[in-house]
Amino acid sequence: MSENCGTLMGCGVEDERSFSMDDYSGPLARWCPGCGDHAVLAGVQRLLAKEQLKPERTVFVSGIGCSSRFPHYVDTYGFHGIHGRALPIATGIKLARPDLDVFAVMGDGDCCSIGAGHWIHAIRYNINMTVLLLDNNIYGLTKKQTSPTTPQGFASNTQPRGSFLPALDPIQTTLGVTNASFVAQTADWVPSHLAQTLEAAHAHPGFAFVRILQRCPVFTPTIFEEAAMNTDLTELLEHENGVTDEALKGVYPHTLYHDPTDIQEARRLAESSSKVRLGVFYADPGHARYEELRAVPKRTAEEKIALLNAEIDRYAV
Amino acid sequence: MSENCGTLMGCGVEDERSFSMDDYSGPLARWCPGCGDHAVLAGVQRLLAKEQLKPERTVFVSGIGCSSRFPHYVDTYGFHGIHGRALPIATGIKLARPDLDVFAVMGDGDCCSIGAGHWIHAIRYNINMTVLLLDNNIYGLTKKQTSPTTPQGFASNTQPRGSFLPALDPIQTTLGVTNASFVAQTADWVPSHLAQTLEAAHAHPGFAFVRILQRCPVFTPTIFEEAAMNTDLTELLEHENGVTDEALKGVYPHTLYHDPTDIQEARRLAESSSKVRLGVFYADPGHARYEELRAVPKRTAEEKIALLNAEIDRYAV
Amino acid sequence: MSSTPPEQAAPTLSQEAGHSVLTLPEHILEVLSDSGEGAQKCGQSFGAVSAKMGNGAWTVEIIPAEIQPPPRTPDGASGVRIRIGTQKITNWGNRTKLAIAFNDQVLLSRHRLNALADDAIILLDQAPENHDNPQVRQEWIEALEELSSRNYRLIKVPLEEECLKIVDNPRQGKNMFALGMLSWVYLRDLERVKEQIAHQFRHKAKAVYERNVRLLEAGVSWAEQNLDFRFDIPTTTPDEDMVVMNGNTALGLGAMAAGLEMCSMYPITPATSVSHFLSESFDRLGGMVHQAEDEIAAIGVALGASFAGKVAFTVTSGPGLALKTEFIGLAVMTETPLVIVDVQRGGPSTGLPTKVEQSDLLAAVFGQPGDCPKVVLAPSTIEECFHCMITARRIAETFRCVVMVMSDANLATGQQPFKRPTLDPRWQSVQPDLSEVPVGTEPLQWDPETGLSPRLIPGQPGGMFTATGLAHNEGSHIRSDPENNQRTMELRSRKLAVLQSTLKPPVVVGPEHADLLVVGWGSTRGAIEEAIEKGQQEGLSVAALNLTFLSPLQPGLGEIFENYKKVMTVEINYSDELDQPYINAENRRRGQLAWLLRATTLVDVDCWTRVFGQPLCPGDILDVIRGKLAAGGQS
Amino acid sequence: MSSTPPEQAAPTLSQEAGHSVLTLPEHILEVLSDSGEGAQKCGQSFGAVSAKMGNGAWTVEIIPAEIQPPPRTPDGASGVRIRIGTQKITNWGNRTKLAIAFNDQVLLSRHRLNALADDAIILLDQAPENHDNPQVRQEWIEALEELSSRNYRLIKVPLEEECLKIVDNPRQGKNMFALGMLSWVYLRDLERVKEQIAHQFRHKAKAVYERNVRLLEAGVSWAEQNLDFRFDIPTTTPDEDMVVMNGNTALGLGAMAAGLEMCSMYPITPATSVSHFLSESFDRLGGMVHQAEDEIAAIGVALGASFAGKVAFTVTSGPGLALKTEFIGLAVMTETPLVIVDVQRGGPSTGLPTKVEQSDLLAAVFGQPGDCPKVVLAPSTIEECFHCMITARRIAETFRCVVMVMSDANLATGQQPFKRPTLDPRWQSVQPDLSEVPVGTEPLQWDPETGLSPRLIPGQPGGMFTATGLAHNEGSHIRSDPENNQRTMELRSRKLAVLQSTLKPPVVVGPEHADLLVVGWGSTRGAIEEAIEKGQQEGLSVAALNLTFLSPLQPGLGEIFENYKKVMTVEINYSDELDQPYINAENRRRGQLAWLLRATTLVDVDCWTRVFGQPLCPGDILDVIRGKLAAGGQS
Ligand SMILES: Cc1ncc(C[n+]2csc(CCOP(=O)(O)OP(=O)(O)O)c2C)c(N)n1
Ligand SMILES: Cc1ncc(C[n+]2csc(CCOP(=O)(O)OP(=O)(O)O)c2C)c(N)n1
Ligand code: SF4
Ligand code: SF4
Ligand SMILES: [Mg+2]
Ligand SMILES: [Mg+2]
Repeated sequence: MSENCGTLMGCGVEDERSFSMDDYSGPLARWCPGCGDHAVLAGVQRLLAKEQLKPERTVFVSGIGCSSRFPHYVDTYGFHGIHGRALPIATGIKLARPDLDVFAVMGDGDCCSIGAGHWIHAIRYNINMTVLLLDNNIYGLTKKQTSPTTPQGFASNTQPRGSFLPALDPIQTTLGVTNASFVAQTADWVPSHLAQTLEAAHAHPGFAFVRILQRCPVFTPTIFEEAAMNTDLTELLEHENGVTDEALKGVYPHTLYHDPTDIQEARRLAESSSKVRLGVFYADPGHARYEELRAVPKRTAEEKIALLNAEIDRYAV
Repeated sequence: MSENCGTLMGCGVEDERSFSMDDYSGPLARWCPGCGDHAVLAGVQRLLAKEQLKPERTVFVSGIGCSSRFPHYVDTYGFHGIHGRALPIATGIKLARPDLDVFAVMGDGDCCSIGAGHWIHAIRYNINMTVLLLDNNIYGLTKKQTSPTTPQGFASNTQPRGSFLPALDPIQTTLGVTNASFVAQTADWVPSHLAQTLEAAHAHPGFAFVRILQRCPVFTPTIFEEAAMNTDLTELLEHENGVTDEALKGVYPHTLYHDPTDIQEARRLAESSSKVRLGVFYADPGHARYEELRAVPKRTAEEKIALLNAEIDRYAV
Repeated sequence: MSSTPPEQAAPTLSQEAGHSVLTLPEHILEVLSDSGEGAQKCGQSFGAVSAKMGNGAWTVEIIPAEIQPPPRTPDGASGVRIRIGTQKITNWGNRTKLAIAFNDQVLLSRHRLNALADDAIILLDQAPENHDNPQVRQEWIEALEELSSRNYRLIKVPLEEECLKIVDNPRQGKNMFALGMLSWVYLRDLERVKEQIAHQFRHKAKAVYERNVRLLEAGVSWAEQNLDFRFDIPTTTPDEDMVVMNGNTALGLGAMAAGLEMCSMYPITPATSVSHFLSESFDRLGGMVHQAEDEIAAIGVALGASFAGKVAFTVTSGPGLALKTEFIGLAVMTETPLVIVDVQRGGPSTGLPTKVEQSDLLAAVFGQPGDCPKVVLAPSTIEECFHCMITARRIAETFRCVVMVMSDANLATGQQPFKRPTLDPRWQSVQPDLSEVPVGTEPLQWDPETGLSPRLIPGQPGGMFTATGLAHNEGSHIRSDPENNQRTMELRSRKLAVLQSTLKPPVVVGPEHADLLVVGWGSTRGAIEEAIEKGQQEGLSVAALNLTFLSPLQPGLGEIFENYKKVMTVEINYSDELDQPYINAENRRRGQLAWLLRATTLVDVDCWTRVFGQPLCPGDILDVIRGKLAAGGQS
Repeated sequence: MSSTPPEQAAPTLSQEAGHSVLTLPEHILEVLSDSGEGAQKCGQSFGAVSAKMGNGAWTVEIIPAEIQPPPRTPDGASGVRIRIGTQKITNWGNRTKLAIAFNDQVLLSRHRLNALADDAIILLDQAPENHDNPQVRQEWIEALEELSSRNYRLIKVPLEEECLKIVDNPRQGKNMFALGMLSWVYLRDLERVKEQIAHQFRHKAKAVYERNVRLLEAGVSWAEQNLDFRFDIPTTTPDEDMVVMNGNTALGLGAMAAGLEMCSMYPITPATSVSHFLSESFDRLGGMVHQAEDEIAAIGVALGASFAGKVAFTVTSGPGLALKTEFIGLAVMTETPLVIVDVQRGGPSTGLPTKVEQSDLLAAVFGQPGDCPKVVLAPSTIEECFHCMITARRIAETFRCVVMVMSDANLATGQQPFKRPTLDPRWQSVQPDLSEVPVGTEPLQWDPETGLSPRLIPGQPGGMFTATGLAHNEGSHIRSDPENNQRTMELRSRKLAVLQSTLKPPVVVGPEHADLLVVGWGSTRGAIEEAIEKGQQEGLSVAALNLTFLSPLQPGLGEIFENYKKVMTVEINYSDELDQPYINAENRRRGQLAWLLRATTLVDVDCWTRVFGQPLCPGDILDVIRGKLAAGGQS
């Protein structure tokens, strides 16, 4: 959530513009037909319109990968960075300009493999931003190499006889990091759930981590096929402080009441794996936020000079 | 645990040597007087002697930091690497030579800050090695900067008005990573517990992660003072498959029965923080081990040439 | 490794079954489609068959930036250029003489890049002309208008229509139909083509093979009935066994032939396919591809494996090389043998990931903080991609050093036939000897003259030591005194001079004395040598030199340069040009090899470089040579 | 920024209160102790007082490799060298004339390094001579034996004994006693010394201050009663306000004066203390030190902050610079202003973390894969450490580029008085203007001549764009066509030529024509200029040139070099020497600046370099100059 306009360097005037989803559309997205990234983009544009976020005060940051093309397709500010480093860049933007509304978009290789160190630390910093992991269980852009979230046994170009290890669970890993404050899971093929999860994440004051199960029809067409087709395989986490969609409950037969402030239970739910669980695993707005703790006074050049002169005096001969 | 001599490139002859602790001593350790690293070194040398590990088949790998000088002080093979990268080097050694017994020694900055990505992934690979985190809650070698495990509020040279964030809990973080197989905590000031924990870790087939609370009298003299002095602040985790020292139970009034195969309970225990808990939080030898899954046949040069010729034939014109 | 460009013999015309057959020493053709329509498979099959029949060949993939770019977009063009000749072909040539395009838009992309000869024959699927979608019809009209600016001979082909007679989805048929057309036009041996198809679909049901053969044959007969031209590029039966593959496959095979036992990598275009290839076969040979969590871990694992007695390698490209910088320093400092393959792509930063560039040279030689002497070499042909791995492994082990192999995207995906290597067990690394060493054996027992020292390997009783990146003495004990630091840097540096003393001066192609010497490195070799050969035929006084070793440089360069009035490099990297605003001889930023040569030889080495993301064309180089020679005396 | 080395005036002798007082233009002294005994505090206080009294001064810390090395070991020596003079002092000089050593072993370390003048006066604590531990007594005997190889004047001092009269733990008293002795020997103003002590202990109880003053006074009176020599280094009251600090403090102050608002870093010696200093004060000025999880994140956060409208900087050393390589490329490619301070240390790899080297120059200029034009500059004095940050910030912002500031361990910890900077609000960065931009404003609206373009900052309505490291056009839209790639590389490169066109040729110190020109960069300047001035006094035909800009190089170098028969660089990095086995002019690896100059000017620039982990001594440079000039005609 951002404090729009006015706080740090804003205009101070009431903004009379209103924005439709189209106002947030950049050039035509160049993902493959059927790619789940399209659905996520639509969900995000819907959120932007719903919340009427000012395009000029919103920044999308990404790394490298199919998913990391995301910023190019949203008509806000954006930084399409380097592989694995979306979170440091986003951190820098938010530390410099707490008035901006920052989104980070990453792929599973990007976030969980090369970016794993930054991921762990960004969870801990708990800086207020909305963080989307577009998890297609594969390296898309480089054409089908095993990622940490690739299911064990799934064949790729680097592990052609099947992935050796059990897949890393990003939800469980996030929940293990001290100061984690918001952890949710949704899927590209459930637009309303996606939308509500994005809303909840964006409303959360802190590092809101959303893992989005994302279909890649080119390289992992089989992985989410069943889950997307057979509603019986999904379990929705339901709670007044979570994501609760009455309409969806008609579609998905399995719903589980889960209090997202219970981190122990969240970890337990992340562990057991008979169903794909969608919803908010954990959310607690009470965690320490680094950018808040680091707020600094605004100084004019003259004030700075005065303070600096005093500083230099300490070294006077 | 290593399969000594004979398997891959070994001698095949019964080894008649026997080793004392002294046989594992390198040059005089150059840590500060009172540094907890000395105690860890002694504990490790005791383990080596107890298990009669062959010095030439044992390798200590480290990054950079006070703690990372460790390999220089053990008379085995060693690799004193670069900051944060002990685990990739150790992984390479073990993948190339599963017959070697590999130890990795890291500091808290080394492992949990710059090395965090490798740490997460090494836990997941679950390669058979003994991994020691010498956690003094500070950057020692570079002279007192905040580390991820520095307690909130503790002043350092880079955060002179106190560390901003709650300390990262390495036990909890490790327990969150899929395929974690052994997680324990001990302290430099409880030699017998340290020794038994090291033994259990070394005996474990997989990535055995031991966080050792380590006193740095120079930069964090106060942090472990209370815990080291007042036995009331410690709780020992006790179990037949864990570390159980009857003698220690006389010294430490609080003991908790904990089954280390119960990961949910392990996570719960890692979370609550009224006492310093020492013992095995989690141990399960049943996890997939990357180096085992990757075992390759041994080939002579001639066999290789034959196979390679067949390969090249595919490209024949 | 010298190349003989196809002779510019006059074409001859003959008559066969009512069709004129033009006999030519070489031809360049392209197959262009939307991504996913299989133009690359078609082209690569054509290239392979041509090579098997005894043509020289060189294929270059045309790769779109996206995985599945939208159909019918110039940016999305996917395809292949194939150049075949009677003699050996060493580069992609100048402009395409014949193109088959599956739609008007992909054709436009090549037209706009000026990739097609003015008189090119173009076979274009006519389906869009009468498409249901009016926008498509409109685009077709505009495209044809745009194309009419050239003298192309444009022939409409009912590609989709004909395919639909055999398959339901023409996207999976056009490429085989096209292959049939090409086979007829170029007089290919149809049996070989069918063998090739059989090989390609060997893992598929027989019906798949048969359907593809039907498509092929339909293409042949359509061409026979409708086209009035054929090209005969006479083949010569090679007098030795040949293989055909791309550079990344050759690197992978070379690695196995060299006895390398671990490839530790992180995926990055255009290097990844080396590991794809190895992942299929390496473990059967007792090797291993390890995909690490990132590039830093990838080189770290390789270093660990090398320390433990293997010689491991890692394969990467620009951004990955950047991340490995710190570990390269550690390998140099600990004198752990390590081979690093950099398949260069367009930079800086993420740049042009699928395109060719030669811009990592100075980063390879100088990129690490501190003094990091290491060996840098560059293969210049697909064949050298194979052999350089053997050289690299041997140098790394003998000199206990880092060897960087600089390939590039042009070699990576280009296919070329070459002499089948005769494998030699001596190329394989020797299994480390784990026998006991005498007390007092030091891990860095440097020869004071050469800086060389034998490795101690974990497992060797008596040899226990700790490798370290801190300054250290022969015992690998940490030392910070001035003399030790000076001496150990000397010894690490000395190894390069020792290696250099074993190298031969590079061999000039062309006259020993001339007005101009064109120096290059890596994949531009074929184009440069073809250009100077053409130049010589024009009477230009020019020679060419390709450098395999970039660090240390081969001996004798200064003497060689003295024999030429002017020396210049031709490279695929960036340099300022003197006619640009603000640029002058003093502040000009030069080609990377030019820098190295100037500093080393103090000769005023000029450069001509382009960062077009494409291989250089011999014709463009020839223009540069003409210009440089015309510029007269002032050098 | 030119320096005037102290004149070699003849010493004069006077008599004061029964002690001979030798008046000298300058003197070099050292205080040496075990780690933790406070020799550095003593020395730094002495240096500060000397500067305040109006002496020129230069202090260099002697830092052991370990945090708390064992006491009484040569490796564990901790201390400081102070050189004071009547005039400005620009370097640590040659050898020490007077040393106070708290034990025999720390003294040995300096003796072994040949750091002490043959006739040095040595004040040595005599406590070990009669120590309880026989091993200590034995070591004392052996040490004195070893020291006797020189003509030192060794004076035993009851340092510990005297201190024990005042404090229980002499480890916390000897340094103040020593300060007292030095104050007497060098005729320091005792009131000022006490003020300095008061400042130092301002956060401590009054009793602490008083105890230290008692120790100080005890030192003074012991010296008065027992020593027969005093040195007067005449002071001159500076005609302007002066400050004294070390280079890392100056960098930090400079950063604040420049209006930089974020220092994003990861700890690494010897750079970290910049951030220690800033952590104390920066946030009061509205700035922030962010300690990131690693070096990659550190530069990433800085880049993000710069993108968002700040100009941020990061500070690091060799291994950290290596890790930042990839992000440097992204900053160059996205044209995001960024300042990177590299406080160089000994390499390669972890190398010599606390020692000085100048070995990152080529890595800074050429270290990134792809073509990465960026600005590289180097301060050569503590004062320049301050001012270069202002220059760096301004260039980074004006040119939307990366500016690398190359300091080193010598500047980092060295203290020197210099003119107090008069702060200028215009040095501060202007707060970004977030007003709306017209539709169609491009994020990279390059001036076609200069390549410059104004920044768009998040928050500006109408300016929305996505920065990218992929090849892109002025709209920052991904483009892979050849022309765009060539043109955008051109424009990024052009900025360096434009900057170069605004630079002045560097100014030679010494004759405009001579037999030899010695070129250097960074912290060696003082030593080089002192050496050539001494050389001129000897009648040698030699001049010196210091280069502030390394990329782009300042104009006019070629013309300058023409005026000298020989040109050579003097650097603290590695080069082969021609008299070593296997080394010849062709394969010789040269000093890093020498490389740059040779490639640029084609002048046969020779080099003399050492990697001793120490600052260079003017005397050694003078020897080299003599040798080079004696070598006669052959250049
Ligand atoms: C430093 C670096 N390493 C590797 C690459 C190559 N690379 C580009 S994207 C990618 C992974 C893509 O997978 P993921 O992050 O899961 O994103 P997706 O494409 O699946 O959305 C890799 C390895 C790179 N560009 N930079
Ligand atoms: C790439 C790199 N970054 C930073 C450093 C500087 N450095 C050396 S040790 C260290 C941290 C030491 O702390 P820790 O890992 O906790 O080990 P300790 O000294 O406390 O045992 C740092 C930042 C380095 N050597 N290399
Ligand atoms: S390859 Fe997969 S992830 Fe990438 S754009 Fe295509 S469908 Fe999406
Ligand atoms: S600084 Fe601390 S961690 Fe380092 S050696 Fe000294 S006591 Fe141990
Ligand atoms: Mg992915
Ligand atoms: Mg630590």
